[in-house]
Order: sequence, then C-alpha cells, then structure tokens
Amino acid sequence: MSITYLEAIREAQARALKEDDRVFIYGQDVGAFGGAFKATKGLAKEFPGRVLDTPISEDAMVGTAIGAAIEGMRPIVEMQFADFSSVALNQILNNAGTHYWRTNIPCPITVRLPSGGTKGSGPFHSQSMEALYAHYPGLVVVTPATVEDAYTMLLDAVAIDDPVVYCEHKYLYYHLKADKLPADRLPIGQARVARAGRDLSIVTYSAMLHDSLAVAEEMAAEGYEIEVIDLRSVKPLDTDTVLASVARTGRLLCVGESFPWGGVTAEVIARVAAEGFHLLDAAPRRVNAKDTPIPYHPNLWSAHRPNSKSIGAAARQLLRE
Amino acid sequence: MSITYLEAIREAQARALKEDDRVFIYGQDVGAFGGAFKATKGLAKEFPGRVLDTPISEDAMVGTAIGAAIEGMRPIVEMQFADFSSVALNQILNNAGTHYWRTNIPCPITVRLPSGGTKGSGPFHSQSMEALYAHYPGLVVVTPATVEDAYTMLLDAVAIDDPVVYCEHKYLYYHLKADKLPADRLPIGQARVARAGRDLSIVTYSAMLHDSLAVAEEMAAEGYEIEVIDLRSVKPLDTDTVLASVARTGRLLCVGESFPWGGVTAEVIARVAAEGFHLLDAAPRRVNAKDTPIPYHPNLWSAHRPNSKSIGAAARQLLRE
Amino acid sequence: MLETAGRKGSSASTRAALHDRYLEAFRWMLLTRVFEEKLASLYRGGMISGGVYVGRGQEAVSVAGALFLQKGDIFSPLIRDQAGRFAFGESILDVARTYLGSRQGPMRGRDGNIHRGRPAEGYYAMISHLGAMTSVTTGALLAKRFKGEKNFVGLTTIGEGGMSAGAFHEGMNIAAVEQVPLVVVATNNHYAYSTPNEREFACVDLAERAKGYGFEGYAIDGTDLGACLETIGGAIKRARAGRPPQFVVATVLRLSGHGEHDDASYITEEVKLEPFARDCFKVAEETLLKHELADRETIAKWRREFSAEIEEAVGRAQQEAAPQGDEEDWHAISDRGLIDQMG
Amino acid sequence: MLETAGRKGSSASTRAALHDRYLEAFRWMLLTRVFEEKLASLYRGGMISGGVYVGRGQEAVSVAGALFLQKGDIFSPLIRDQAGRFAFGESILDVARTYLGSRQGPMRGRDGNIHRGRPAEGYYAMISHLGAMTSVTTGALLAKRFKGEKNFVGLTTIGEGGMSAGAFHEGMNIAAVEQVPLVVVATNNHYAYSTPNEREFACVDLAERAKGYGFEGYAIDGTDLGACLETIGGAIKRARAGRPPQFVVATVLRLSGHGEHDDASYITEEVKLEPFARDCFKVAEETLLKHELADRETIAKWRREFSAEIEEAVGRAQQEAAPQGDEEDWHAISDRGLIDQMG
Ligand SMILES: Cc1ncc(C[n+]2csc(CCOP(=O)(O)OP(=O)(O)O)c2C)c(N)n1
Ligand SMILES: Cc1ncc(C[n+]2csc(CCOP(=O)(O)OP(=O)(O)O)c2C)c(N)n1
Ligand SMILES: [Mg+2]
Ligand SMILES: [Mg+2]
Repeated sequence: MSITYLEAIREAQARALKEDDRVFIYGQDVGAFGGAFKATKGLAKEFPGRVLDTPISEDAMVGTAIGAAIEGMRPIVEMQFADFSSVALNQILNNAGTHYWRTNIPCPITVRLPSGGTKGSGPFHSQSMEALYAHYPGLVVVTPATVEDAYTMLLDAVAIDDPVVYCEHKYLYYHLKADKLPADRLPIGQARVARAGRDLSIVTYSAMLHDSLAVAEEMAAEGYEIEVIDLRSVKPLDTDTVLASVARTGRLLCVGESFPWGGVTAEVIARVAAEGFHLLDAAPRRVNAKDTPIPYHPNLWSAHRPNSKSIGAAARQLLRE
Repeated sequence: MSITYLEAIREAQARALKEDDRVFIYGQDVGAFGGAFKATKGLAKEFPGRVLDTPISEDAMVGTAIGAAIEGMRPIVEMQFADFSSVALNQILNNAGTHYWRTNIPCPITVRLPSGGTKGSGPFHSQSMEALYAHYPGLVVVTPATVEDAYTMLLDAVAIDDPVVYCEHKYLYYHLKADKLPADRLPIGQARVARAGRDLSIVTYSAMLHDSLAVAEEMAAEGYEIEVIDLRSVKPLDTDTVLASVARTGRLLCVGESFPWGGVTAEVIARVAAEGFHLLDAAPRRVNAKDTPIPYHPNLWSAHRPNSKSIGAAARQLLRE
Repeated sequence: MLETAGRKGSSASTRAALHDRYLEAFRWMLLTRVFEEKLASLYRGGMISGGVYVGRGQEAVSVAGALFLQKGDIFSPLIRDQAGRFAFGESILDVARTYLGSRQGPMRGRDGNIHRGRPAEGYYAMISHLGAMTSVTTGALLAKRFKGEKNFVGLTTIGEGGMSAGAFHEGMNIAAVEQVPLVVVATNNHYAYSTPNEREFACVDLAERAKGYGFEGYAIDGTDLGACLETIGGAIKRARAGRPPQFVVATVLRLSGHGEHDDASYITEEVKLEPFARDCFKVAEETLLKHELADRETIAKWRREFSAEIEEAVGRAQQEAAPQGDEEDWHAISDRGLIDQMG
Repeated sequence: MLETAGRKGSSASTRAALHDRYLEAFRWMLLTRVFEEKLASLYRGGMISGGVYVGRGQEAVSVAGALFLQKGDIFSPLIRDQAGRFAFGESILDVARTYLGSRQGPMRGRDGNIHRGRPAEGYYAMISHLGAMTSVTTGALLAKRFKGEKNFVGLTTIGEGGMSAGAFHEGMNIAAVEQVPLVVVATNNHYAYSTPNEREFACVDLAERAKGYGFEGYAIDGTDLGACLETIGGAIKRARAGRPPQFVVATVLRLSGHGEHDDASYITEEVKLEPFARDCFKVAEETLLKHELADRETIAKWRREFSAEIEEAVGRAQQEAAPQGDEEDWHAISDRGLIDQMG
C-alpha cells in the first residue's frame, strides 16, 4: 500500500471525525463532492451531517467555526485555495487569534489552506500565506512537508485548544507518497533534521523541503554535506533545532516559497543572527520567490519560485564565502 | 505658527485636492465631519463633491478606489483605523497590488491607515499592519515619523502611479509639531539618519523613532553616541542607508511597534545579516511589541509596546557585547 | 404600538394592555441610563481610558431582545446594548471593572469598555469589526445543534451602518442556509458615527433585506418599548419554535454622540423633531406612570438604589489593583507547549 | 465580422417578434460555443496549463449584456462570460494567446485563461476572489462621473454562488449609495462548483435582493435569448438614462463541469429535466430556424468560418514565443525609482 500527502490529509480527517464527536468539516464543496482537491472524499457519506458544504463566504465560514469552537466543537474549515483566505483573514486574526487571550476561553479551530504554487495556477491560486498568519499573535501555523507530517500534524491541529492555520501544499498532494501512515509523531513545534550534514544548513519548510533535499543530494556528489532542516511549523518556530544545526555547519541558507519581503526566511535569519551570531562563519542567505504576483505561465512560474537551480546557486555561493 | 502631524496630513490632502483634479477622498465620516481624527477637517466644504462619506464597507471602499484609479483618478481612502483594513486587505493585496503587473495599467490609490497604539485603545484600534502589506508584491508602504514626512510623503503617495499604503501613527497626531510645512522633501525610498552616532545603529520607523531618539539622547549622557535611522518607507526599504550606518557603528538594533514574528525588524536584520554580515561587531537585536493582542489597559499597553526602557536595555546590552 | 391601545386612567384592563414584562424591561433601561450617565461623567472626569459608547435612545430595542433569552441561549451584543447586557445577566461590577480596567474584570484589563463578554455563559465578547459576530453567533447555534441541545436561540445585534459590512451579509446568508434559530436585531439610529442614512444605503426599507436572505422580517418603532417587547419577543419565540431566522429592524435616533467624545453637532434639529427621535426611556416612563404601574417616587427610588449600587461597584473597581505588565504571562495561546520562543 | 441582418425568406411579422439583435447575439453565442469546444479539446489534449472554464448554457445571458455596451462603457465579466467578452469586442487572438500563455497576449503569460482584460478599453480583468469586481466597476463609473463623461454605463456579472460573498454585498450597496449607472447581471446556474442552491442561499428569489439594495430588479429565464436581450438591454437603457442601478437575475443550468476537469456527476438527472436546463444555444438556434432568420446551412457555414478563424488564432498563438523568466523584469510596481532592492 502507498499513501499520498493528499490521502494522508483525508485519512487524518476521517480519523478525527471518527474519534472525536466534536469534529466537523466546513467548506465549499467538501460534502458529497469531496472537496476541490478531494481531501474530504467520501467523508460526507461516512460521517453524515458532519461534513458540510458552505456558501462562498470565507469570512462567515471561519466566523461560524469560531462560534462552534467556543461552544466546544472542533471545526476544520477548508479554504478552497489558501488565496481565498484573504477574505477570512479578519476572522482568523482578530477573532480566533484574540479570543483566548481576551476571554480565557480557547477557540480550537483548524483552518486548512491549500497553499503554494502549481503549474498554470496563476496569481490567485498559488499563494503561500503563512507569514500573514504567523505575524499576528494567537495562532499556530503549521506547514507539513511530508506525508507523515500531513497526517499527524492535522490530527494535532484538531486536538490542540488553539486556532491552527494548517498550510498544506498543493504541489505535494500527488507528488509525495509514503508506504504507510505513521504510527507515532513528532510534536508540533519541533523542527526535524531531514538530512544531516556539516557544511551548510538549509532551513526550509513545505514543498521547498524537497527542492532543498534535491540540491543537497546533487551537491553530495560534489562532496558537500548539506544539512536540511524542515521547520514543520513556522509558529512556533523551533529556533533551537535551527541554532544547533548552524552550530554544526556555520552556514545558513533559508529557503521559502513565499514573497521575499519578510516572512519565514526573514524571521529565521533574524533569530539566528540575534541568537547564533557567533555560530555563523559566513553571511546567512535567503532564497525566496520573486517580488511579483505568481505567474500563470509555467516558464514564468518556475522562474518565480525558488528551484533547485537558484537554491543550488545560493548554496554554492555561500560555501565559497 | 506650528503645525501638528495630523494637520500636516490634512494640509497635504488639501493641497493634493487643490492641485490635482483627479484626487478625491473616500472614507467613513471623512466628509462634513472631517474624519474620526479630523484629518479631513473642512475639506468637504472646501472641495465640494470630492470628499465623500462611505458606508462601512472597507472592501468596497478600496474596490471603488481601484476602479476609479484605473480610470485615471487619484483616490485617497481613509480607513477609520488601520485595524479595519483587515477586511479590505484582499482588495489591497490581490486587486490593487497585482493590477499593474497583470495588465500594465497602474492603479494609483493611496490607502491611509491610522495606525499604532494609543492609551486605552485595545486590540482593535491599535494595530500596525505595515508587515502584512509589505510582504505582498505591488505595493509601496510608507510609515512617516515626522510632521515633514507626513506631509511630503502623502503628497508623494498621491502622485506616484502605484498603490501606496500610508501608515500614519495616531500617537503622533497631536504629539508631534513642526514650525512649518517643509519646502522640500526626501523622496520615498530613502531612509534618513535622524541622529548621527558611531556606537550603535538603531533602525526604526514611525512612532518608535521618537522613543529611540529619546533613548539615544538619554544614553548620550552616559557617553554613547547612538545613530538613529528612520526608515520612512518600509517598502521600498533603503538597505543602503542602513548598511552605511552599520558600517559606521558595527552594531544594529531594530525597533518596531508591531508584533514580534516577522515584520519590518526581521526584514531589516535579515538584509543586514545577508549583505552586511562583516560590518557587524555583535549580534543584531530586535525590540518589538509582545506576541499578544494589544492590551486595553494603559499599564499593559505600555508594557506591550517597546518603550524607552526596553529599547534602552537592549541598546545597553548590545553595547556590552 | 402600545399607545395604539391608547388607554389611560388605570385599571386592571389597561395595565393588561402593557406587555407583562414592560416594567421589568423598564427597570433595566433605568439601570442602563443611570449607569451610562455615570460612565459619561467618569469619562468627562478623565477617569476612563479609551472611549465610552452609550445606548441612549435605544435601550428599549436592546433590552427587548435579551429579556427573553434564557440559560443555554447565546447573546452577542454590540456597543449600544448595555440594557440588553444587563437583562441577559451581566453584573454591574463586570461593567465597572471593564471600563476601569480592573484585573478582576472579565477581560482582566486586556480589553476594555464595551468589548467584553463571558462566552462560557453564552454572553459573547464582540470584536470591533462590524458584522463579524453574526456568523460567530450562527456557529454557536450550529454547535448546540450538533451537541443535541434543544430549545435554544441566539440573538445578535447590528446597527444600520454595520449592515453594509460584507461580514454581516455573509453571516445572515449562512445563518439562513443553516436554518439556525437566530434572531438578528438591527437598529437604524439614522447615523453611523456622523454618516447619515443617505450615505449608508439606498433602499427604502432595511427590513426588506430579510426576504433576500430567507429570514422573516419585521420593522418596528424602537422608541416604543411595548412594540419592541412584542415583536422581538415574538421573533425569539418563533426562532425557538423552529421558524426560519428572524430579522427585526427598529427605528430610533441615536440620542448621544457616537461616543462621549463626540458632540454630535451633525445631527440636525430637523431630525430631532422626527417621531423616531423620541426618547424610548421617557416614553416608557410616561407609559408606566399613565398606567400607574409605577409612580414617580418609586422610579426615583429605583434610580437612587441603582445609583448606589453603581457607585459601590465603581468605587470597588477603582480600588482594585490595576493589571501590571510584569504580572502578565504575555501568551496569546493556551497550549503552553506551543508557545513560540521569540528571540 | 457580424452579418447583423442575415434575413431571407421569412415573413416580416414573425421576424419582428424577435429582438432586432437576436441574430447578432446568436452569432456571438455560436462563436463562443465553437471556441469553447476547441478550448476543451486543447485542455483534454494537455495543451493548456491550468483550468478551462466555459460558459455553456449561459451564453445568452452573457451576450445579452455586452451587446448593448458601447465605447466608454465598462465591462467587468467573470469566468462564464466568453460570449459577452466577444460581444464587447475581445478578439479571438487575445483569447487564444491568453489560454496558451503567449507573451503577446494581453496578459503576457503573467495571468491566464479567463483572468484577462484590457482595462484601458473599459474591459476589466477580473481577480478570482468573487464579488471583488462589483465595487471596482462602481469605482470606474464614479471616476467617469468625476471626469464629466456622459452617457456611460458599467456592467458586471456574478454567479449565484458569488452573491454570498461579502465583497459582492458591499459592492452592491455602495453602487446604490453612489447611484452610479451600474447593471449587475447575476446568473443562477444552480451550482457553485458542486454546491447546489440549497447550500448557497435560503431565500425564495434572488432577484428579491435588488430591493434591499435599492436596485431595480428583474428575474428572467436565461435560456431564452429574447428575454435576455429584452430585459438586460432594457436594464442597460434604464441605467444609461439615469435610473437607479439595475439587477437582473437569470436562471439557467450550468451545462458543463465547473471546469473542464470536472465531470459534474453531481448534477442530477432530475435537474436536467427542469425547464431551466434547456440549452439556450439550441433554443436560440431553433428559434432562428423557425423564424427563418437563418437556415441550417448558413449556421453550419458560420460554424466553419468561426472554426477556421479560431484554428488560425490558436495555431498562431501556439507558435508565438512563450514568455521566459530571464526576459521578465520581475517588478510589480510601475515606478522604477520605488523598486525595493531585495537582498
Ligand atoms: C468594519 C468596521 N469598520 C469601521 C468601524 C468603526 N466604527 C465603529 S462604530 C461605527 C459606526 C457604526 O454605525 P452603526 O452600525 O449604525 O451603529 P451605531 O454606532 O449607530 O449604533 C464605525 C464606523 C468598525 N467598528 N468596523
Ligand atoms: C472568494 C472566493 N472563494 C472561492 C472561490 C473559488 N471558486 C471559484 S468559482 C467558484 C464557484 C462559483 O459559483 P458561482 O458564483 O455560482 O458561479 P458559477 O461557477 O456557477 O458560474 C468557487 C467556489 C473564489 N473564486 N472566490
Ligand atoms: Mg447607526
Ligand atoms: Mg453558479
């Protein structure tokens, strides 16, 4: 048997629905249709009345989930694309994100954001929005990069008492497979050394993990041992694991798929520069997408996002310094 | 004569309305009432039909401005508080921010965000949202910290062909005065050395400039020469001026009023670490607000935001390293 | 609607013409009036940080909803709903503590003035963004249905200004799709801050929007407590009985500034002569006197009693320790294992 | 390109029963049908990146609006509006180039498929977020009023699904407040992607919402080209003449998947028997034949001609250079002096 990243998301939801009465799924086309990407395939039938199609009302979808969560439910909201969460952002940041702090009553919603670029998807179906959500207080923001994490982190997201923005990468949906669902898990908040090395640390997350691993593999042939850290969650961000890696390698390259101003890569570098300055043997570097909307044409799209060429070039340059 | 930061904003708008037929002002209570903060006081009378009250519809206010801008107008949209722009964010990021790149037709809107904390304003009337807007492509994001900049940068914002998010700080409205309106201007995109020094660079913007200057002044008595850089615009961000300052001082402290994850301070440190690593004699540091919503109670509020105590402590620590 | 029954010179029969909770409602209105006068005076005295927003002129609409709510119901009020908040069970002390920033208040000084609630008791704490609470209330009702609760309703309020917000529209529509027992009470007080109706909407009758959502809709005179009790009470009854969501639009004039900082000089003398500009409180008081349900002394006595309670609560809150930055843990999430360790 | 008056052989009286632009409209519908069939086949052949969204079943509604627009008007269409786009003046080559990502297309490969426009010509380029274009169109009209232009209107479209979006509500309301000459044409094709009307809204009649906004509202059978021309044409005329904003809701069935990737197996056989499930194209074709405004051969000839034009445009677009990353300047703002110099 083999299971894709997408199937892992489905299975995690099936299990959450099965094991916890408080769980329901709320989103456009998630019911009988099984979701635009089929992440809820079959669930409406298996769990009647608990997987509900919604109107095209992202603000109200999240608002409804918030009210239900305050009353003790564990809603999972599926955005059809992360990009459309821009119209739900107010409820996520200002309502869900502030509720526990203001009232002492937690607001355990999970908002699933099908994120990231795929060929031909263009400016409004490709975005990675983790930075907007992580900047504001009160939210946990996770970015699973593996089938295993897609599964366990979604179960964790539902289980924890705080609002979680779960950024699932659309490119990984079908491209990533595992033999089976994991039996145990690394908790949210811990980064993972995805590949050990001693010459350079690439710190990354989500789909960029795989481009980074490819670069590490490719450069291994050139004799470099590149360590690759998968952040797994960008908030909380596991600074300790990153610092430990930089302590080993002395060199830091951060790779993210989102826009270049701010965001995860800036935050990681700012932390390492502040807390691990003396660990660094060379200037840390970032590779991000370009500072334009995400292009439709595959040629432009692959030039816009970081890729093994641009990551490799940055890594080589860093190793020369 | 003396003129406040708030009056400078009013005067800039008056001048823009006077000199450019294409300008109109759009926002809640901006008409006869003159705006919640009186930034448009008297303008509706002086410029009949060009200063229009809107319904409570931030999305549509910006959408309307976008359509008008595409047709060649120069709308200024006033948000009643920056915090409410969360419900206009989609139009700002995805419509205004992408329009020129997608269609080659510019979208010259100016969105005024009364930003930042003031005593007793609480979680929803105190936010600084520059990081959300700067992260996305296609926008210019300015953060005037002086009366002069409030004036000239608003005029510039209206004049330039791109969408500008103009973050005006509510605390400065009445607290800041100048003798007169400036005759000339520093262009958007250039940072300013607000105070020269050679021991430490504090890089900051908006209201935090003044807390930082106070710290510099205070520490001057202790014999430290602290340089203070006012970024003025956070996008474009004037890396060169920051690097030149760090080259002089070897030490970098970034101060921002927004939340600690990501944002302007992370971006500045990431740039300096990447481009000016060897200029640094010590680990760069940040002082931000705390990672919770902005508290209502003045005691909590003043502990939440950076202040001369926390900035001073970070500066002293940095100078010891 | 009450005057319609037009009776004076009291007798059992004329009293019967009054809604049986009229007096009770009036007392909440009185308490609100007295308390909000106190808050305004504290504000003028510089004793309150931030703003004070009062419900003067719309106490009748506000109280009329909350009065019919019971344990297990959800109440999501907004800034002009002090009367409803009291009727729903909020204590005087909670109000005082929140306005004065006591750490012992329900918001512990973290949030202030009208941004308070006790969600565990079904009393929701609004965020400022208008319209946002409509869907939140809907979600609470959905949860109750999921949990198998019975006989519950939810009530939330909105101003005519907030009705322009996209969030309000989405919330109304989704409530109707979910057919939850929701009552939405809108108050058209003719202004959103300084903005008059002409620049807020262009329809003839806001209650007309009910139909477009699949709500049952009613328009009432918000200066008439009897009409408010009758219609809003009826709406709550219908929602509880499983009818579609209910929408009531009450017409009044805001008899104050937007907040206490605002002298409302933009409200024209003309509009103040409109029938909707009557003070619901005075109308109710006169009605009570006329029907001899209370005499002036009794009302004056109540006022004194309320005043004393308020003074006590305010005094107590003022004496309580203010929150201190160094006693806060400064964490916005509840799971201590998931706190981001910032640099 | 259009033979507006193809009339032969039929009697004046029957012909007169048809709207005088019926034939012209039909030809745009035909062009659309032929082109969208081509696009679907290119999609199946893997020649198109991303999605293909067609307007099958709603060409009549779409064309009926755009046909009455003139230079100086604003047209803000959505994904099912290929017919309207053609009628507004979009070239076949623009469509082909955008779908095939040619750098010579109006979007230069930066945006694709249906996300295109030529704003300088009043033809707006939608963003995906449903509802967002309603206020944008309003703003364009406001600008024209500011600039002293006369006699203009704007037309934008929406699906019944998009009507749930907050942005749509705000856009409708603000258009009514501004009293701009806006026509909003909504098409209820009974599904938003897979979601049926029951989970989209709970009102009896979406056209009812017009009143709640202060629009003039009309409900029409979207399978009837004549009705569409009549009512939407009338709405445009009224808007142009200074009447309040106009709202037309047309009822149809979406005769395709949501996109070409979707087999729409969720559309029940039952619903396909409903009167609104008729194919507006076939209905129009039969009407033309019946009224002898065109015979089968003529239509077949047009189809061949369109087909040839399309093949040529597609062939040309396919041959054109694709955009290349290293030829882009990668700047999203126009002012070169304000470009952020990233690290
Ligand atoms: C989305 C949003 N935009 C702006 C504001 C600022 N604001 C607070 S109250 C108010 C006026 C509200 O008017 P209305 O809804 O009629 O209520 P009223 O004050 O008249 O009771 C405004 C504009 C807000 N709270 N939310
Ligand atoms: C705000 C927003 N949410 C979600 C989507 C994704 N989406 C694209 S089309 C569509 C269905 C639209 O339904 P409707 O408005 O009825 O138009 P139709 O496709 O039926 O023509 C959805 C959900 C979107 N474009 N915008
Ligand atoms: Mg009002
Ligand atoms: Mg539809």
